[in-house]
Amino acid sequence: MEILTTIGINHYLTISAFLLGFGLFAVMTRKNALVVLMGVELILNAANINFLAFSKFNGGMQGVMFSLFVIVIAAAEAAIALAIIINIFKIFKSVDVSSIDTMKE
Amino acid sequence: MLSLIVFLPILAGLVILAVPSSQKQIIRIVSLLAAVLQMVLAVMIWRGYDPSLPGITASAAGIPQGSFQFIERLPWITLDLGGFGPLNIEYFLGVDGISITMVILTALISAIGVLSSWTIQKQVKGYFILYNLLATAMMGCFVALDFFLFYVFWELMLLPMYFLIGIWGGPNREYAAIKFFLYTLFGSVFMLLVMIGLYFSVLDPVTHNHTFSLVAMASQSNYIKDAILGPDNVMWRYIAFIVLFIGFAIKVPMFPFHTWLPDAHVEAPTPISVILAGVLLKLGTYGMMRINFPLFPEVFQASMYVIGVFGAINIIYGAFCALAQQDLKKMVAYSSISHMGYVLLGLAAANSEGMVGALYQMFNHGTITAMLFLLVGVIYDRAHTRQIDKFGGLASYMPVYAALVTVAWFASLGLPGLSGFISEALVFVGAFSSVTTRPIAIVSVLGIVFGAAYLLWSLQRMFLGKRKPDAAYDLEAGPDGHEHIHFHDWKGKLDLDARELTMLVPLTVIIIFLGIYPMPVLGMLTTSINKLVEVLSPVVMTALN
Amino acid sequence: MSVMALSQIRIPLLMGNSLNAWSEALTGFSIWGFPLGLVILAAIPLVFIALYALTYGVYGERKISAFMQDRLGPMEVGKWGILQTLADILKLLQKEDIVPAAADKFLFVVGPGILFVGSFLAFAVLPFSSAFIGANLNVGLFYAIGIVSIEVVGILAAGWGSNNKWSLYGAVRSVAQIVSYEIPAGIALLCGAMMAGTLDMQQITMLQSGHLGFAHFNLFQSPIAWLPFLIYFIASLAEVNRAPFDIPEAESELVAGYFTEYSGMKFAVIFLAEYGSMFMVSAVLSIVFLGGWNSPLPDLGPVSLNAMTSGPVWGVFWIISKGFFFIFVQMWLRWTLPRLRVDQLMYLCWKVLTPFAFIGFVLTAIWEIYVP
Amino acid sequence: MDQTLSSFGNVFAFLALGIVFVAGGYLTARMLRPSRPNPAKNSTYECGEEAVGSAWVKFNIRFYVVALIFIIFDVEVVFLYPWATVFKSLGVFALVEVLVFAGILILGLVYAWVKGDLDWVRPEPKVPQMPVMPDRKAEGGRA
Amino acid sequence: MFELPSGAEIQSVIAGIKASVGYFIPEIYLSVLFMVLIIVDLIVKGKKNTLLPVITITGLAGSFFFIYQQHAMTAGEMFFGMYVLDEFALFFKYFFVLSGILAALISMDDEYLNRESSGMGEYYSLVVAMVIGMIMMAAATDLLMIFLSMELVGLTAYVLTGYLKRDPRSSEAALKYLIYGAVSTGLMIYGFSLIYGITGETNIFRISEELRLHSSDPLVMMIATLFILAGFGYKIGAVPFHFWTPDVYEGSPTPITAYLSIASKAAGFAVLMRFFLTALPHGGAAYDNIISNNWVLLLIILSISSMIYGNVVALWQQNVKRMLAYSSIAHAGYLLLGVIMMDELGTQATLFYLLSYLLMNIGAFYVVILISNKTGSENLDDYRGLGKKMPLAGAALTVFLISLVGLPPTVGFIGKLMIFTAMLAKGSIYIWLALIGVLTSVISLYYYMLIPLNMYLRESLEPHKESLNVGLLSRIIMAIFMILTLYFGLFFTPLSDFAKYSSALFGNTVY
Repeated sequence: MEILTTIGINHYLTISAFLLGFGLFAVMTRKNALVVLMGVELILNAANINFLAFSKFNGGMQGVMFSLFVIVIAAAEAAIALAIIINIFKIFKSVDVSSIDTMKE
Repeated sequence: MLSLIVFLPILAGLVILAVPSSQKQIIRIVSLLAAVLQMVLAVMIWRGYDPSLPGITASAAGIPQGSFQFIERLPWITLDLGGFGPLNIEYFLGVDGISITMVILTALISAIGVLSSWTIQKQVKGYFILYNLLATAMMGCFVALDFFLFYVFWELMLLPMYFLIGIWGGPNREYAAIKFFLYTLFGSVFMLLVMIGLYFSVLDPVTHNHTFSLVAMASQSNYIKDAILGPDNVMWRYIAFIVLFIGFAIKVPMFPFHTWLPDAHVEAPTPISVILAGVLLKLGTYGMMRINFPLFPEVFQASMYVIGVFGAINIIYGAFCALAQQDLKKMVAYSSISHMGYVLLGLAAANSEGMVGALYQMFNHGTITAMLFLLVGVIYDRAHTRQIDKFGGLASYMPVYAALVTVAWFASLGLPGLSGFISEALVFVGAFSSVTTRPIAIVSVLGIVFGAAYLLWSLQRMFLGKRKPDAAYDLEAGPDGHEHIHFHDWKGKLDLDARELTMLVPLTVIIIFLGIYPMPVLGMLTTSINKLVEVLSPVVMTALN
Repeated sequence: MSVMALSQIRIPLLMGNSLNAWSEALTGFSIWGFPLGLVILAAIPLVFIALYALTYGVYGERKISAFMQDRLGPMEVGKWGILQTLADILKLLQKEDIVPAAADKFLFVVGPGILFVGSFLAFAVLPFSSAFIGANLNVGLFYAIGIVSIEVVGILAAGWGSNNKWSLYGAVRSVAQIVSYEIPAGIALLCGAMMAGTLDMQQITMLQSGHLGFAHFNLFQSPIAWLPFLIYFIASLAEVNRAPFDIPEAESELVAGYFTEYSGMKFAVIFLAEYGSMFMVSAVLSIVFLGGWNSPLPDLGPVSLNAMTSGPVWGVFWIISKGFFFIFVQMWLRWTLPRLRVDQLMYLCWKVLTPFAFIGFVLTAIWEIYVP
Repeated sequence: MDQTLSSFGNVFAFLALGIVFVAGGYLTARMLRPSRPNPAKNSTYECGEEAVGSAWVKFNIRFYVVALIFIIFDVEVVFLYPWATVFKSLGVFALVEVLVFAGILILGLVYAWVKGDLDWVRPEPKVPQMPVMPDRKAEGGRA
Repeated sequence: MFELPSGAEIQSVIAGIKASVGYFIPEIYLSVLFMVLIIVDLIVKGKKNTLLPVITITGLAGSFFFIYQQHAMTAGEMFFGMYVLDEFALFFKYFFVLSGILAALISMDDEYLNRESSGMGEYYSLVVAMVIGMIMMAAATDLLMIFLSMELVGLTAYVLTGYLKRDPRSSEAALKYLIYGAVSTGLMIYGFSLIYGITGETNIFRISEELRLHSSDPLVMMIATLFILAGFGYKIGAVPFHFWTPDVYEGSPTPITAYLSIASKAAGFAVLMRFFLTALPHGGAAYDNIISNNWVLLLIILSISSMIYGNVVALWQQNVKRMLAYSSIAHAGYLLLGVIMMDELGTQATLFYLLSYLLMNIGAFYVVILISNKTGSENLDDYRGLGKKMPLAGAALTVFLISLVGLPPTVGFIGKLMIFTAMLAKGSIYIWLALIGVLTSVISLYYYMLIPLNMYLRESLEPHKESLNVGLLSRIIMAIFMILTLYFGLFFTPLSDFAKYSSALFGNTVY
């Protein structure tokens, strides 16, 4: 159990940076709209980890509050995203972002 | 008075707006009335003008509006800019010798333009509204003494011009219109920056606020030393001068920026060509004389030679191009470029003779070129072509027309006894007497030769000799046994009709009269020009510094 | 050191009366750096689930069902069929584990695991006694509500992974049902939390102890508490897919729903998870509204029944009894009420339970403010 | 040791043990059980019929709608939990605030209700009808 | 760690909240309006195509009363530094309510929108919700509040964008808007978390204090600023965060396009200005050290690339809405110029520009709506000959476009003038930036003039069509927009004074 207590802020930040990287990777390379949204969730969670870690190490509750709200907003965003994607699927029969491109560049 | 003369056309435009578009004749008459009234006002201003007052800058006594006349000065917009004090934009009108010449020219050409517009059949209402807007903007530019106001009028010209070319123009009108618009806007946006820069550099001598007043700006003593365009900031003053000059040069148009002009002229309907050549081009040189040079005299001193060279290039290049044209209107357009070169050359001379010549050339070029374009329009109306080689032997069938063409052509090439001669002569006198421009002047004389060449050649090809086999008209025997020419779609009078004569004869008279007795115009402007020369001279500048 | 630790642990196990004495002793106990105490701590609920599911769950349910339907139930294996569960275990262990060719292997295998772990994790915050709780979280109730939702993932994984139409229908129905009923359930539990003013499970329980026994229970503290109590009970039935809300696994329609394709050990795991959940929701209901490990018996004058039936060991008894009681009710309902149709199910959730839960919430809030 | 962390450490122990238990169960079963797969056995179960196509098909959109509504409500309910622990000490002010909050939430429910997003498709009861067979004779004659 | 505050503390907190509520009345009023709209939509059956917008417009107009009353209140923090009431916020309150009214007004005239079968109840309530969100964006002084209000705006905007559910373009626009929005907001939150880590605060005043008192790792600050800029830049539609703009603007219902291009952008600017001018201290000239907390340099890069990219790419657009989308990118660049100045004058210029942009862009989109109602197309080629068929619309659109170019005597010119005045007031250091500004506006002339070019200079492809008349009300609205655009181009003192008054930013550290 000792290792749990010796974890410093850098551990958290590293994980959050990795999450951010994975999220960005998913956002940039994936074509499925749902996967892209999952990538966004990863980014948000990266930020959440940051907030909680900083809150723990800096003291103060703002970070905790912030991450709570981020979670909530992420849920709301996911709800709207799902609604839009369902609608997209009804129209285009696909959730592939790259194939949904009726408007010319 | 000046407000009236400026806003009279736009009032007419508002009246037209209320007239139903089917009443074409009423619309035309309203416009004509406005134009005639404007001319009357111009004459009244001319009569009331005191030629002994110089204008140009504030007088030594520190009167903020200097010796300008017919002053109208009202606070227009006051903005609080925090640490920079209030931004005062004034409604500031006034005339001096330079502007009054142009005011008269503008009134004259506007009126003739209305007459010439009688043949416009398409969307008459819209046409005259735009035309009147244009007339207001032009007049406003010449009398505005607040830079901001000047800029507003300056930009206001673009849009009506764009539509007038674009809607009522020839087959390639879209291209010409947008080209005109882009070129002139390109020039004027820099003016905007310079204007703001000047605003921050100049203090009104009376109120000690920043000001847009051109009169205050013309006195170097009003500049803040270390401001962005203050005397200490030499680099930016040079840059400002150059970009301003480019802005005006595009309008002139000066050599590398001239390419919009032939396109615009060729595509524009006749009255618009008349306005364009008669007034709009003058705005470029007027801007130089009013703003560019007096505000940056030391830069002007340094760049006189360059300006002169560009003037010479304009003269020779324009003449060369004119020589190569098959299209009569294009030839006239290039001749405009050539003639505006004389103005530049005169300005570059920076002495009284040169400057007076330049301003007088502006006036004369206005009348002469207007006449040229009108004459081109006359033949185009009849033949629907302007190709020089589609004509031949016109003189014997249209004698009056041929006579007027001859007068105009000769005035254009500067035949003594016609007004063009005097201004060109003055320009050359000035250019020769200035050390800087003497070599340029020598080269420029070539331009006269080329000018004579293209004008005489076209005269000979169109009016002398016999009908060419592929001409734009047929010969047919008239009832009196004489041969007549017959234009294919032309139902009107073969030679000039009354309306055309009403336009052309006054111009002819003016050209001849001013060729013989130029004093009515010269007398009006010499005092101001002398003052301008004084402002621009290095002696005064060193004294100030 | 290890010997010392062992000796230390013995005393509180028998004697300790202070809060969480047992579990804290276990937490601190480790051998050569390995937190054996923690493992034991976690193993106790695990063993409990296994034992209860096999005895009361399998055997008991069959027998209860049989009694209700006036039949005998298992009778073959041993006296009164008492060894039936053993036979079942042996059968499940050695039965061939079929993975359908069309299935998504990974999800198919992982699904039951998630299901079970989700259910089991909730046991971490159930206070089995004043002296024993797996993890004394200050957000225990919240945690319990949250962690159960992981089961949804397991169900979906199992249903989707099977690539069987029945399974998928069952899984999707089940998920829709579980998530829908989580709203009224959550709000109903919220009412309990409001009455207690804390989310700590031990605290909630302790606040309901007193000499008057059941009278201190939240359910009897305010007349309004009955509303959330009933709502949570109904919703909890739906959350664990018990009748009358068992359409996800309706045998006659969907052939066991999301676990149609499962057999052998994987089936056993699902089965354990289901029974674990059943106990879990019953325990939560007991803790929030019925005093958890508190004795319901009141002190009757000089006869201090309450004091006599209180204590860590009694606590274990009480909470398990209460849990089992509700499981019994669940079994009872199974044979009493017909299965609801999907539209009725949703109607009940969204248009009856949720509005009433909100009403209960508002009334509770007002009650708690104005009636101290 | 940090109190909070240690509590969650216990949870972690539960998690670990749960996984070990499941994995161990699988392993034990694998050692004990027979493994004799054949294609018929491994086919998808569809009550004895041949399975047609994959089960991974599109689903009734209502399930998604339920999910959407759930997300919103569940998340909002989350906000009420911290409030529930302290509202007694905050008094009437907190009550008013939460009533506003709940009011908006209830408005959302009403909205979904009125817009029909809470309605599930009711199965139309199929009333058995007596088949009218005027051509019975003709059929019979053909048969 | 998680200790409850004592009773006295709680009482003081409650007292603070109660005191703050008094300064929060317009927002509360609008929230009530939002709910009223939903309830009306739920209760009233049948045709609601006029009732709802009328309620929306009158309701929004009613909020002016409450906003006006706030002038008498002193500037200060509310809700423990979450929120602030200052002249800057007041400006945007007026701005957003006005833009909401205009959006509702022009929505009434959009036939596509009114054909939407699912009704317009949500539509107008979402417009109101967006107004609330944007108002809060402009007044938020805490990272949390900024985030929440931005999300409120974003989420409603996604729905509004995809409001035409059967139109593939609308849905596609919504999806793209959503994805880009979610990603950039995610990045912004990450940036916020870094700022929070550096300073331990989420209140922008205290962040600024912390940053001034303690040195911070410049690299981390730079990364944080970049991430945050991603979120703000997305809202204002500046390059390189602009990718959503063309598709979203083209696909959305046109009133929403107008609304997004103006109000959402303005809200982005409000929050961007408040954040950068208040929270981040700025040291010295723009060129010091690239890896330092040099957000001005970042903004300069954003501004230049927006001006150039937006104007250049707009050149070859065939769809008018798409063209206006690219032009709005360019306008974001011009607006950023004012922010870069970091002084009162720059702020004033930006605010003025926003006002002028509101007027001319709403006007332009309104005419586009009217035209597409009649012709069913937003294609440039279908604008041919419209000048004759719809004379007033043609004239009005021309005026708006001229204003968008920035030519006198229109309000757009004054906007540009103010921006450039602010730049040159700084002396010569920003002249090159101003040069890029004016040169790109010359480019913009070309594509803007393509529309009048098609309307007037080209003959219609179907010459036989009769003149297309729009309703009297539409014509009046159009004429009012046009006249205002011209009027404020000549007499702009009131607008400019208002902008000046509003440039007072509570607790800003930059000027």
